[in-house]
Amino acid sequence: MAILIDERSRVLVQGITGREGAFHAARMRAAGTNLVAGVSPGKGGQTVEGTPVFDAVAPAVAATGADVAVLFVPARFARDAMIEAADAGIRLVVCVTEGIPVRDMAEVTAHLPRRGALLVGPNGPGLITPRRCSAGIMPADVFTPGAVGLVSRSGTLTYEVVHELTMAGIGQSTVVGMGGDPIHGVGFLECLELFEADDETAAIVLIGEIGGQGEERAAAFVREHVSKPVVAYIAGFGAPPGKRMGHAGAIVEGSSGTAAEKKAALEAAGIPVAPAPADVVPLLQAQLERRRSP
Amino acid sequence: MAILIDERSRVLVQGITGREGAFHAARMRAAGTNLVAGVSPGKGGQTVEGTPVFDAVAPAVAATGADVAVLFVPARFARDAMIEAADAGIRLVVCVTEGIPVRDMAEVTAHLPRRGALLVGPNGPGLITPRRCSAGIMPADVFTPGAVGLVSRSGTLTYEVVHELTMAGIGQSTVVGMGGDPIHGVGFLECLELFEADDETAAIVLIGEIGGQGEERAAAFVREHVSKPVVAYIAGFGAPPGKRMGHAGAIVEGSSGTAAEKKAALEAAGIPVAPAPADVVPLLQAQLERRRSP
Amino acid sequence: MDLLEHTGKSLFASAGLPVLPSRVARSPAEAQVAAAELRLPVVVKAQVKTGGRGKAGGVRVCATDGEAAAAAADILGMTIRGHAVSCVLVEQAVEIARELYLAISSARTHRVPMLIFSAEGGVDVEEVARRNPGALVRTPVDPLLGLCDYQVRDVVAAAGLGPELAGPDGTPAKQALAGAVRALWRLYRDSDATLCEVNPLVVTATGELVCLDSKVTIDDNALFRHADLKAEAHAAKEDREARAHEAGLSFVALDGDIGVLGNGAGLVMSTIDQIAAAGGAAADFCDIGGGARAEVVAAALDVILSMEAVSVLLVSIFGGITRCDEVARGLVQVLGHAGVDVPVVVRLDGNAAAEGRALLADAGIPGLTVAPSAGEAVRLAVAGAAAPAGPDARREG
Amino acid sequence: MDLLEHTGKSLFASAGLPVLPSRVARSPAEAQVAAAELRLPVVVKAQVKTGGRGKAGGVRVCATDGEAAAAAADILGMTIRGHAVSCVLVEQAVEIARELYLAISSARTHRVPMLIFSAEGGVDVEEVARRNPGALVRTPVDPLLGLCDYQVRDVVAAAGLGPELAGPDGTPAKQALAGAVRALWRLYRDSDATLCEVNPLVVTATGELVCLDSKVTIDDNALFRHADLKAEAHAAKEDREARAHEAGLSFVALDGDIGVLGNGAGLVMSTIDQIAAAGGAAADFCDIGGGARAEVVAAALDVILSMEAVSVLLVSIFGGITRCDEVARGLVQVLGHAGVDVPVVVRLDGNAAAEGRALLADAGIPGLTVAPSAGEAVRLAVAGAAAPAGPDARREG
Repeated sequence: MAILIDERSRVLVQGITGREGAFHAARMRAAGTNLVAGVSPGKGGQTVEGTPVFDAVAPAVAATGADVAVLFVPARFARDAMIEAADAGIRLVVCVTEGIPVRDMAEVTAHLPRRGALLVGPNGPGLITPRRCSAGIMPADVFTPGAVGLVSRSGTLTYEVVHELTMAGIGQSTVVGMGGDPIHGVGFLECLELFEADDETAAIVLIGEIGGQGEERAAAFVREHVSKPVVAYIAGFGAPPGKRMGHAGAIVEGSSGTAAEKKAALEAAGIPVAPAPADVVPLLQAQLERRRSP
Repeated sequence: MAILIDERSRVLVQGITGREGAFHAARMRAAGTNLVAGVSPGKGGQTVEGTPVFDAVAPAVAATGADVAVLFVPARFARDAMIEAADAGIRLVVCVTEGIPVRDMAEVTAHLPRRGALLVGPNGPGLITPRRCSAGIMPADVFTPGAVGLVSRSGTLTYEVVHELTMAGIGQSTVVGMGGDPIHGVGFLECLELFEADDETAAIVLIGEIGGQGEERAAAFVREHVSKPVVAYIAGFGAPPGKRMGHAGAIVEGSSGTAAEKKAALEAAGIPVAPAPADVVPLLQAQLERRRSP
Repeated sequence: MDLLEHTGKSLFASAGLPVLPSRVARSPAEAQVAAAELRLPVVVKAQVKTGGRGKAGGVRVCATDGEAAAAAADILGMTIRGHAVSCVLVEQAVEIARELYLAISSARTHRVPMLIFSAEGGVDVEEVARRNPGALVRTPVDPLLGLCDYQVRDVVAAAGLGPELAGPDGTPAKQALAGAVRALWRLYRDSDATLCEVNPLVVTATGELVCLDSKVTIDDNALFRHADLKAEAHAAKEDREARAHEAGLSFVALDGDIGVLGNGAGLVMSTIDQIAAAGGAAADFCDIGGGARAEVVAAALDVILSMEAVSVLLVSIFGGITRCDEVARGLVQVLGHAGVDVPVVVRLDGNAAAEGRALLADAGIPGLTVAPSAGEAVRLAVAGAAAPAGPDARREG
Repeated sequence: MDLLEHTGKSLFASAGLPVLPSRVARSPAEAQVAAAELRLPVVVKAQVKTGGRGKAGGVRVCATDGEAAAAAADILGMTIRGHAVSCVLVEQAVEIARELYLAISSARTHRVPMLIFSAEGGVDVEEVARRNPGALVRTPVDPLLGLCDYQVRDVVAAAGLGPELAGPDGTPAKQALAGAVRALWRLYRDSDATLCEVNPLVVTATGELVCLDSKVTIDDNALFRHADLKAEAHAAKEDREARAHEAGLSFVALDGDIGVLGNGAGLVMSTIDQIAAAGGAAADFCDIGGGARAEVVAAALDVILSMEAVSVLLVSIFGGITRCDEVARGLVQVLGHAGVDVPVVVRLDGNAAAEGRALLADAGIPGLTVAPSAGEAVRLAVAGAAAPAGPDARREG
């Protein structure tokens, strides 16, 4: 049944009357998403291409049963919008916004579990279960339904890898872009656990990059808890220490968080690491092959 | 196995070098409690009647495996002490302190669930599982082991009712004094649920008083979820509206929270309400009798 | 602790909430000076900690300073619902275009502060909830997060203030309302309030937002954080309650004639209930607390016996932490001396009850009876109150 | 954004943290005046956003104002680890009795700020953790609760300051330390810092607690809340980075000769890695972000081509949100004009890739090659960089 979202998800867009919000709401609907509501303070009562707009999240949830919220809200208002969604009973909050202050994200990630809400993002493309639901800004036409679960810290690298998978006839169950910020919601561990438990997922791809210890912890988790084949790709071998490489979280601090360390940790856990994005495909095929003929 | 505490509970006393703390630590130990540690900032390394004293809760938990903390800490320091206990991994925090500011309690009761900690109190006598563990200030010699679970908003009324039970040969599984403050930890509902699930508890006594809606909600809960016989006593029929009767939470606000309302709600749920504390015994005996001979 | 309107309003002003220029006056002359200093007309308002002052004639609009003096003369010295008026607030009057309601209150069932707003002020909030739910906002404020912007937006949306509505300085009324909600929350939190109510919060004919009244209750338990309000707290207590509080007692005066003293709020309430069930009436609620010493018992007796209505005293102790012998010592200390002419019924059970009973027997206090049980003690006390007070009656009791 | 020591210290002072009297000087003359105004001796310190200034000779103790001028003359104009020294801090000197370490830092793995204290200052915290764990406190600060008193007590206990230790004003050093920890937390939170470090925090010979150095990093994303720090943020950026930032680009200069431009941080990092794997070296990291318009592409080219080392340009786009035809338009806009003399390799895939490739083919830009895949693009760029730059090499590439 894929992970986190599927055709039963009832999606709400916060900031739907904005340029970005309206654009991506239309794209999500086109990608098969059950888009039930929009929220824009002061615009309640309007509709955007048939989707009813509400002044606030709580009345939108009450009226439409929305359980997933996708935010297209400027960075300085994102904290409030995420808290509003969680307080209104939204189960999964997806935030694509880049540049949210660290303090705001610390408060949000401390608060959301109190309401039982999960977060995907911020500073990422959201997530997609191909043809069934897209919650975010992933280009749906690159994706195709199938049995590979993918979780990634990078948007474009995800599209690139998925493009290769699709070209090779390998479809995806759910693809999660966890976002490039140091403080984020759902990460490698949560997705690995969900993919491992998901009947529709047969293999898993991790896309990592420099910074933090997420890949190392993912490697340890795979060793202990994951029976399905896992393949990885890591970016940032050439990144100089102390420089943020585009993503706020993509930084080698001191000698910690390097791509080489991550690669070593993954390989030590038996996870092959592709030298280039396109190499994920043969590695994955080899892994699946090996499983099929023991 | 009683509820919340038993002989396996490892109890720590915060404020053990104070007058109150030392006195009640000794009484708890005499009541069969496995008292493993004390905490008093600046007094680490001392012992109080053989109990090791630590500067802070975290090292005490690390060294002794304490899982229950009983606080003897002045009201203005109670917020910090409860948070410290929960942050250190204490499972059950018992606070007898009276007069803690409402804002502090709002913060504490919002925070403790984030650490998975339960609170008993404040402004109450704590709880006791007779002969096995006493976490608080209940006079242990009034209690005797048995099969009646009791939860109460009043300390002395509890002793009075338990005294009658004990005199009548009816022992207690666990007795919980939830405290007289409007914002408190474990209440009627939590105890009812635990008593219902507890093999050692055969019947339940509720002792309520004016103020709030706890008794009304307890009545509704009993109707839905409790199969064991329940008997109640309510104090405060003669309390004038708008006056706090000793406990911060014991106040009839407008026409809400009266004893008459609570009695009606309990009786409507099939729970007999005793006219005086001593009458709890015959009511309980009648209930148990009826169950025995259907 | 409830604050008077003018104290609440000075807190409002410090917190950035819009209030009108005003002066406190304790005499007609002061009221006249105040009115002359303000822009006329003014409103003269009784400062009492109770509602209903308008109906009682405690609020008057005055067109001249002379009228203000006359109004103050009338109002000062009034007693409204039992509260003597010792000062008035002289406040500049405004023309009201709309009345709103705004409050933050500690909500017991939610364990958190509740923000309440109604686009219809001056009426019952429950009624608005029924009749026009869109005009009402009731939203809990998370104690760890504080007030969130989305909650402020909910209030502003419910208010339905048009974008054209703006004060003389050009501040849109919507924005002023958002600011007021935030300011009220800060005040509530920073002053450890359990209630901050603005009723009515008005939009004036010129588009300004103004707090016309203030009702603020401060958490007594938090006064250690508010040295500035502590003095007021002390002044606010009535004399007998202040004495009781000083001695560490919980004390509430009631209407009957049986003085009641016990340990534990529940036990004392229960005793009062049993007195009523037996046909009597308690004169007070007095809880000496857990582990009280002889001096506290003596202080409690002192307070109770100072009430003229008391015709019999019932002492009911169940010793848990409290030692019954300590209580007995306190009883002997006060009752052993002259001047106590009411019969006393004592019930001692629990911790050191035997020792306590022995002490009382040894003291041989005339008019003091030791009852064998709580129920019997109540019966004796009610009988004693009903009987004419006299040496014989006492001994029989 | 890292702050210079003196800016951090003025924040410290406003937050109530103890700092020594000091003056900023931008010339030897200013340093002399500053030293004369302060109590001698003074310390003259290079103001640079890097460590190791002591070893580099950037810190000097001066007994007279003349010495201070001479020290400033030496230090101003130094370059320490690539950072030019444009000002010095002249600060009153103190006699140090003990050195401590205190910091609050955003701890990624905990998603919350981490309070770090070591009773041994000036040394590596990890080493203290191994050698003397009792001297080290590392405790996460809950973002919703804030710093708790028990955490402050942990720090004070670890410091092991005797009760006899007190400053000239009688403030016990323990109490001063507790105050400093609370003040540092308030500063961290209120200024949206991601790092507030005091190393060393010293106890002076007279028992006073003083912050001898300051290291403060402010969250760039939160600068909208800190108008006062915004100007500094702007001044702090190097010229090229500032231009890139202004245009909405993420840009980092690297050591190689292959200019890289792509959409998405991961994709660009991946491209750089693949260049290295193929034996080349990237000259930069440049991410035009998602959905970039032609103008942004043009601005990015502008920045990259201004770097002298660039001998070939590799553009790698995978169009998700980004439209490849928009990127192609930007390329044509800049490269279609004169003055660009490096070969360019372009890879376009995904959203509107065919349209983009067609646009490039139509433009017929000399020296521009469209590669059929990402891997091939990297191969071509590395080959192009290795080959001598010339018209023939370009056409072959």
